[in-house]
Amino acid sequence: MEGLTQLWQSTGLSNFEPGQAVMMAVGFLLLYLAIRKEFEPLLLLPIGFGAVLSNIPVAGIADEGGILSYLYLGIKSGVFPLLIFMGVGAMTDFGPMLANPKTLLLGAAAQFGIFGTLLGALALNLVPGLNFSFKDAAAIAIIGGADGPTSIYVASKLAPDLLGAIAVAAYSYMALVPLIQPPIMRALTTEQERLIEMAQLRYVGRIEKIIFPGVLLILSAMLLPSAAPLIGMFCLGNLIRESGVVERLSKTSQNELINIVTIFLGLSVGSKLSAHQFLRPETLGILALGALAFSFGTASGVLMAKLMNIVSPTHKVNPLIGAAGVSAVPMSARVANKVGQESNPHNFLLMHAMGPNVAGVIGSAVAAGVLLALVQ
Amino acid sequence: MEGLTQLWQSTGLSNFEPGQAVMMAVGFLLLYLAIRKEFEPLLLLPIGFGAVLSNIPVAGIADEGGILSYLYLGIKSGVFPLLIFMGVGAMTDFGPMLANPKTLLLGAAAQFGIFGTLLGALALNLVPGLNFSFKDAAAIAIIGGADGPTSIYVASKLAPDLLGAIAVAAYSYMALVPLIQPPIMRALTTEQERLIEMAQLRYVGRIEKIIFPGVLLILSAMLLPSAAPLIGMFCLGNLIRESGVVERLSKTSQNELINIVTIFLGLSVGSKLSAHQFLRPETLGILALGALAFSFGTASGVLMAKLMNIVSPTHKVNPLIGAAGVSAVPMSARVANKVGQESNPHNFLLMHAMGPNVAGVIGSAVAAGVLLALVQ
Amino acid sequence: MEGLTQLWQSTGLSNFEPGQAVMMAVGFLLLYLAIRKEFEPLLLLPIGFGAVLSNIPVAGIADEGGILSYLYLGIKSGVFPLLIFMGVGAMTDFGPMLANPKTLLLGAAAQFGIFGTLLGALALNLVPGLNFSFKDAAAIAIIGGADGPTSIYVASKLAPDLLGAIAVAAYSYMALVPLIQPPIMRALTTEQERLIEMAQLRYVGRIEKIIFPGVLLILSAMLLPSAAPLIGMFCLGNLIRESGVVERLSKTSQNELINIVTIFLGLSVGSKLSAHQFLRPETLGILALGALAFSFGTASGVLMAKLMNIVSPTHKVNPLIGAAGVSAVPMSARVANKVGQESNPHNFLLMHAMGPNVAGVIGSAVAAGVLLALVQ
Amino acid sequence: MESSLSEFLLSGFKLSLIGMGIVFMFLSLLVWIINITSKILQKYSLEPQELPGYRGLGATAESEDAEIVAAISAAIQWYRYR
Amino acid sequence: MESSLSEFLLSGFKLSLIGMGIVFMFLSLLVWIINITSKILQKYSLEPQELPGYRGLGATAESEDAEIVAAISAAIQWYRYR
Amino acid sequence: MESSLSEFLLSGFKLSLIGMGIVFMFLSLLVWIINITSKILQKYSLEPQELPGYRGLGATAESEDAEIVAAISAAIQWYRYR
Ligand code: NA
Ligand code: NA
Ligand code: NA
Repeated sequence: MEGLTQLWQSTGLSNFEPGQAVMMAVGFLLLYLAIRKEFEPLLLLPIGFGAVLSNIPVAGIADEGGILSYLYLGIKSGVFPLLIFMGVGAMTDFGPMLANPKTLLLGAAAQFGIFGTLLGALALNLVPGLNFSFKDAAAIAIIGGADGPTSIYVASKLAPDLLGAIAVAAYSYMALVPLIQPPIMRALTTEQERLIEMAQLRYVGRIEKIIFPGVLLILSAMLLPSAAPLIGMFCLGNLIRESGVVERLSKTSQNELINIVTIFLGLSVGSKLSAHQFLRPETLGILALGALAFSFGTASGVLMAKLMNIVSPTHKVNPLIGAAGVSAVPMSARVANKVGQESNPHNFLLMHAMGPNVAGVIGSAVAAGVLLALVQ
Repeated sequence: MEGLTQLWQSTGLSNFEPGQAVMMAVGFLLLYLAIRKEFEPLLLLPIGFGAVLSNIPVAGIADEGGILSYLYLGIKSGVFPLLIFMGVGAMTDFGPMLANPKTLLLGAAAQFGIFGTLLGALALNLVPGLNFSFKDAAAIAIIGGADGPTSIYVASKLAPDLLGAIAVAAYSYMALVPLIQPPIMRALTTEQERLIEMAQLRYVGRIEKIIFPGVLLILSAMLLPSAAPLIGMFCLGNLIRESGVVERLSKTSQNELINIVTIFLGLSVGSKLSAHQFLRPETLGILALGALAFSFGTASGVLMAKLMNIVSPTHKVNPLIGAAGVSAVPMSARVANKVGQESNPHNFLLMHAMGPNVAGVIGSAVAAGVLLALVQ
Repeated sequence: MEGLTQLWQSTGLSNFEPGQAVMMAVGFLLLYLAIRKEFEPLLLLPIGFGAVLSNIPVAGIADEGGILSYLYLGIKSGVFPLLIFMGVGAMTDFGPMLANPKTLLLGAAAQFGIFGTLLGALALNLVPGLNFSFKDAAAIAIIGGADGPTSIYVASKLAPDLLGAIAVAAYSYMALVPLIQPPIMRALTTEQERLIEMAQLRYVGRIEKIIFPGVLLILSAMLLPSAAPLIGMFCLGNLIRESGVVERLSKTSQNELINIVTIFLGLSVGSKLSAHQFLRPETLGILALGALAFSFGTASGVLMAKLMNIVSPTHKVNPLIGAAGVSAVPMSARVANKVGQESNPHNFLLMHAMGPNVAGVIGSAVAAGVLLALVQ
Repeated sequence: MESSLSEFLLSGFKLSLIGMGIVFMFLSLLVWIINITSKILQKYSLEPQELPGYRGLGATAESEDAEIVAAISAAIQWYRYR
Repeated sequence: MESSLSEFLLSGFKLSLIGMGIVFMFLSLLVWIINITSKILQKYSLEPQELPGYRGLGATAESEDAEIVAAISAAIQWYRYR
Repeated sequence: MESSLSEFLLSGFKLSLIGMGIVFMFLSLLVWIINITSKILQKYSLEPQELPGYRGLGATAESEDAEIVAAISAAIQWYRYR
């Protein structure tokens, strides 16, 4: 019966560590949120499943030689988040932003969420038991960018230990955008402001759309090369889309390639959800900061819009679309539209909110570049 | 004319070893079986072609630095068979099995094929010239699971040298299921048994289908973590399918991703069909054992069904569907249906046979886990 | 303000080297050609973008650890060009060639372009400042094969330093086929010859089409194993297509797989367009030789057709289809058709030109094999 | 590894016994859990069960047709993969 | 890294200032370039601009509908990716 | 590698001769094999050959149309890949 003993010793039950059980529960919680609550299921489903898989005792699925350890190389090298960013670029229509470029400033303002979170993370060192280095704080701050691949990319460079917690916080709060944003938006605007109807967007031609990714890339190369990998891959995807001459590459970037990488990326992120990396007071701090980051970014965007209306009162901007500057495409643009329609059901803000929405993606990539350049 | 001599010395003709010529012929035989006889063409076509390519003299396509040596890393790491398993999970409907869970026992019984083969392989050491280690025997035994990726996964861990022969045997016998199974099924059943009509399957709801992969994974994590990579990736694919919230990931898993990996996996398996690994008496032993394995598994499944009818005579099971317990999805379920219709053309057993069919996949993954845990 | 200084030192502006600026301009020129002039956009768009990305100062996107350095491993290992070749094989219909096999000789003749270029490259050593080794000359010569993946494969083996320039030259001249070929075709043929109508092609059965890739592979294995990786993967793709039993693999090879690899291959090629590798007099030499190669190959194909008409005057060949022997599928076949219709609008040469066209692909793979075998 | 063949076979026999034991235990446990789960779901009416339990043999030809179509499409889904 | 927390926070504050400065500078520059580009393209009539500049508030309900359809399809394109 | 340029060119010339020889030999062999294969297949009537050999110049306009459609679709298949 030596075989049976050997078998019992090889079971999960006899080897379970409490932390692993808790982390498997966390994984199932993420699966529940993804499936039942439809919290960003494209990412949270693979992340949750990866968390379950990697915490199975003995199996070592995330240990060296396990499948998740191989998939994780795609994050470590930066390849997966950058390919996702390329695919997102291929799905992005810059038209609404090009039609009304001043909405870019809303996308800029919302990045206050990032730097506010940075300060918050540094301040949390006051709390006994929490200990965030400057790099940690910078990686956490990017959650405020409301941009999954950017968060993962920055975290993998600055604080790989926190990668799991940061990605979970980033995607969870993105899913919570419809809950977090509206109260802040209502609190900071008057009924009159929420009723502002915006001028219809002008027509944006094909050449403008083709030129834009090139211009954006040059600007980033000149001023902020540390943001060039992110912005470059994003621009590549967008150029593939807008050029009109490589339709098959565009279709593949937006579908099969991004889908395959999403599965692998999600599983790999999940593989970083181990007990000793996640079950720490720091994780609670990260989750608290994430809520702060989104709220702060939302408020900054709305207030910026109000400021713009004071500075140039001719073409008024509905301040609700400022909230879309956090990016979280297209959820926050939908939220802006919905809150606007509460006041006037015939006021369609969705298209107008897409401008700050995609500007927010650029804004957070720029902020990521600053952090990558200055925090070492 | 030094150049001409150099060229002649670089031709295949002047470098052909007899073994390579034979193995190229084996490769072409596999291509013939795949294309003309439609023997599991999705796998046997790339495997056959890989065998031809890797036995071309001088070219070194399977040697270090050749394309097949790079593709083989996907097998060595376990990534390719596990991704195939994920795709198969995304193609699997557990509905019929959940509607009639006792068919799981048929899937369990059919795994006698695996352990019968294990004993057979060990016994073959009696034959002079044959020499199977315990690991070899375990790797060969999994052929009885009638499950390609499981066989490849286990062989790559326990007996990489036999990988080529094992994969060829597994897929060939799966293709031969319509020839191997019916005589055994007819011999072990009475006409009356073959006429048994089964109650229509109950409706299985979405929540049951979503919960099942989680339950299966937890059970495997608790009891048999060595099976967790296989069962885990299978459950991931199935959850992606049933969750209903990640349609695009489901589509990609079932199509492009599994197709790409199938091409690569097949070529890599073919690259292990070298003369010194394949042209050995052991290969003949493996082929003989493969036929035994399938026959034994089929018989066990049918007999188990008869036993179940004796134990609980109220809801009778048509013993023909016991043969589907070997898995070989969906071929053996079709065979059960066809043999049943020979007796009564209006008896549709296909859906009922899908239960033991997918149960057989779980059963052989469990058996694989046992072997991986206990054979080192 | 230490931070600001640090930031300024991290900008691209303060770090730009003149060579990088020039190479970024080259990248944008390629993008312009790809998008505006539709010069082989599937490849030149990613190549151009890769050139821009890899020349961004500080970012190091093509340096070790950057995303392009990882993607480049796919070229270094030979995997990417071979997978493209597989996909091209899956897109190729050998029917027209099998129906009229003597057109293979036109595909052979056009390879004079390769060897003429080889001599040209060696002779260019006479020009002071130019310095081509034998390996360099061989890698450059393959441009004359008018076959992108073959050029990239050979260059990655023989002269990785020249890879960028060679790929750019190969794809640019392929795009210029409609400009380069017609004057040569008109100069070398009489009006009477251009009016030749060709007999309708015979029906080619499925078995012939299935057998052909096997025959081609055996011949290459026997005679020229150094060409076996290229020809083998090409034949695999074609067999997947023609076998008719693995439709889903065929579809994936022709679409998603080749699209994904095309993006990665293009970016990786672009990453070799660095200033010190490209801004050399050698590059001018390569560009000059490329034009020569295409012209020479075109002329050889046309003259071969005329020779064949002298030798066997019964079934005359329209010499215009000889120009399609350079491959550049399907552009040069279209050119042959168009020039023929200038003389007689009812003379449809397209199908007839597809024979030499695909023969040219085989021809240049054979020539590549010779060079890989004899030049070390 | 054992030196003599009989020991070798004995080990194999023990492994087979243990192996089949585990397989049956595992799948039987699964049967039990599936039944439990199904009952719990029905009890709390968490989902509309078209008709709980077996529907009996009197199913019409029409539903048989629908069933067979479903079965075939499920089977075709597999596309001969395994 | 600084030893005392206040120095730590001061560094963070400086970084935030620089960071937001860069973000605004970068995106403002982009606004300026987009405006310039648009003007140049219009000047040389490089592309037919359906109606240069804003069309005013008098847009009909119909075009609103078209707009909302376009917006939704753009949004759906994103498929919740970020 | 040779030291003087003329030796260098001579090697290149030899290589070109050998190379073109091989290319022609290889493709000629292929012509021969294709012809043989086609004859064998016809002999054993392994497949229905719509009309063995050439059909002559008298093909109708209709079949020309079909041919051109086939040619174009074959060409489009290539999607400018090479
Ligand atoms: Na953002
Ligand atoms: Na099985
Ligand atoms: Na060619």
